[in-house]
Amino acid sequence: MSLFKYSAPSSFYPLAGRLVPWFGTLAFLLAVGGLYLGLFVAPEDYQQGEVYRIIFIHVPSAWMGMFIYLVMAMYALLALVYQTRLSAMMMEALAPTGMMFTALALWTGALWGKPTWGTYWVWDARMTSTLILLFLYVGYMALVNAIDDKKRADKAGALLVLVGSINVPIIYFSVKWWNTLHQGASVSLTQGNKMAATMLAGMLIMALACWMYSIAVALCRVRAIILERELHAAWVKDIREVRT
Amino acid sequence: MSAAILEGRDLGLARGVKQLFSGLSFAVGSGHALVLRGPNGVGKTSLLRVLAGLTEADAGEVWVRAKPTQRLSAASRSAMLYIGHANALKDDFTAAENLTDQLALDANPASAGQQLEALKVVGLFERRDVLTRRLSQGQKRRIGLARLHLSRGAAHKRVWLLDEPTNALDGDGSALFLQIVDAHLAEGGVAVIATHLPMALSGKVDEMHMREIV
Amino acid sequence: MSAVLASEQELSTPERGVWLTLTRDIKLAMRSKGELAQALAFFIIVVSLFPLAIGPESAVLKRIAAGVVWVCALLAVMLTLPRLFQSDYVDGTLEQLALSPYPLPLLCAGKMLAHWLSTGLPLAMVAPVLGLQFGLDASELLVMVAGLLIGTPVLTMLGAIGAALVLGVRGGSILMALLVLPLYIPVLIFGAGAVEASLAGIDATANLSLLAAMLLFGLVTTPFAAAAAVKISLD
Amino acid sequence: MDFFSMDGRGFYVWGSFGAFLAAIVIEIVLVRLRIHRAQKAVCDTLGSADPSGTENSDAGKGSK
Repeated sequence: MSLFKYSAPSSFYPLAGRLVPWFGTLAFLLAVGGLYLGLFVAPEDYQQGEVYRIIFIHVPSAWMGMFIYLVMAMYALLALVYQTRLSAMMMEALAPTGMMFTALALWTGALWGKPTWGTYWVWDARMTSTLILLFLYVGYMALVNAIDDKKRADKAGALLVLVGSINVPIIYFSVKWWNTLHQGASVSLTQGNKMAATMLAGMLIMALACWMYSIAVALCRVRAIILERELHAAWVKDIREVRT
Repeated sequence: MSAAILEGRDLGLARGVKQLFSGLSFAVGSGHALVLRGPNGVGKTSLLRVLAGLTEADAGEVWVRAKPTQRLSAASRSAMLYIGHANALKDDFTAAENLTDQLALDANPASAGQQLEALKVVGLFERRDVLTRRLSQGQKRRIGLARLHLSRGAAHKRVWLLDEPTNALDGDGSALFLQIVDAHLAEGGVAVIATHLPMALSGKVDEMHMREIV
Repeated sequence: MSAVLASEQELSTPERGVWLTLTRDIKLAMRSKGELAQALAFFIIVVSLFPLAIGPESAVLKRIAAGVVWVCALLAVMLTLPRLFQSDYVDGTLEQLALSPYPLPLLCAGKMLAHWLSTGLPLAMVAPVLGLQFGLDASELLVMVAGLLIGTPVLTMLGAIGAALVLGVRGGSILMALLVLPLYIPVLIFGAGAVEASLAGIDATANLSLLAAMLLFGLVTTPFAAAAAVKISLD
Repeated sequence: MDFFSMDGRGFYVWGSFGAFLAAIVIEIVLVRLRIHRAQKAVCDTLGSADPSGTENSDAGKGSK
């Protein structure tokens, strides 16, 4: 039962406050290390030249965009089955970060595509699915923002993300199917040429940095959400008294 | 009260930052009516919706026949008959069609003959084939009365949850309403009625005054 | 006592709930035929705009026919989605549906079926005429109609979830489009893909069976999701 | 200088890295603003007797 102790916003608020600096620092250190590896240590790619270095932020962004939606789907399940308020708040806290990473994946992908394949946008399966993922984030945030009653917004958002997450594999599959049918530009970003070990290491470290950053920023945002919602709860006053 | 049909146990509900009620407990036994009173915005409608299972309470439980019931569970749905501010009528249907549909949804087995009889009782027999859009507010309310008339007693939908049921009804209509509820109670039914008007029921009536929580 | 037995008997057949809402919504739709015609007219007019915008070259038209018809069918279905729950929500019927002894998922299934019969089915019926305008021949038209017949119910079912979620919310219809359209993409891909496959002389059954798989999966799951969404919106 | 030109494709590389950095900086600023505002709202509801500046004590630790 001790695990459940922290599912109450009142006890999660201080816990999150203690965790944020740790994850934040970790993210910063990993990012410095990853960028150093990626920009200075990793050798030039013999096919693409220097421009391939976008990979060190493009791939982690794309991963985080997908991964955060998955995490949100898990919280959605918790929110609907166990009716924990905190899960819904975590969803709300994660969504903007997930959306940001998805948008960054598209942006960096476009900037990579232009010098490499001569066009900013290709309707390749991965880019297209990422675009649809962005739409799913937009839908969730629009729905949650449009509903005034927080209790209802929580549940409606959770249901939408759950339905969306069941659809994500179908969407990916259909887009892939569509792509092969049209024999369109099939863009292979990482395959084909063997990656140098330092490249892979840099990319993984950057992914880890993004992960830690997402945790830190989501925890920070969930604290704000907890305070906004529990403005009049008794425990909030206690916390302020302790601090003053 | 040993034979409590409907109980509220420690119910609490907040809307936004406003706490409507908390720690609210009561029990209504067979043949009893509970009349909810209190100023506007005090949470009478919300309480009825919580009892019906439409709104989820923040705290507490609703018990039916001495058993806790989940929100909108089968046990709850087969017990609760809720009539809110909205009449749940389709403008494009006639009065008779609307009544038939409502009873069908309630799984109420009243026959066509019984339905015509009920329309006669509530004074809509002559207007039964008129589209509902052409009926007055009071007449629309009377379709609900016909539904109640056919749902009396303990057989089905035993617990009536009625929100300002006499709104828009004239004197005759209100008297008719009281008759129907009295018959329901006499046959072992239960009613919770939110109203700001006097409710001259002849059966066993409890009143609950709801107050603003500061 | 006999009344008790009767009501229990009736509930021993909960699937009657499907029939109840199905007949009721169909009857309602028949009372306002104008609304039915509107969606159909929208579909026909928007499809007819494309040749005007793109030009009358038959090769190009044939090439885009499937996509145009499918996108327009998607939009037409989406425009009619508010009909599913909106008026029931406003006049209080939705509360009564939720409180009915019949299981809400079954009642929702009946509503979805009625919605498809009054929108998806007519769209699929007019589609061949529009396909002719784009120069499709008989076998391609057949695939298109088959695809629409299998695919539009999926549009209705997914749309029902979105329509229920936005009940009573500001900016409801645009918001609903945001929620629903991304979910429609697989249907669009497989539906239009079927016609394109037959245009290219490939067997279209793969596409159609994928659509059918989605239909089956949707039949089993979406009534529950829509019922959950209705409950959330009533809270 | 070579490093910044990236084979003459500096625009693409630094456009990517720049957008990435900008997005993260903006997000951090927005989140910190949000929690500051939330904490200020709490102070306001507790009455005006609250000494200002206390809310920075923990928000300052926010995601770095």
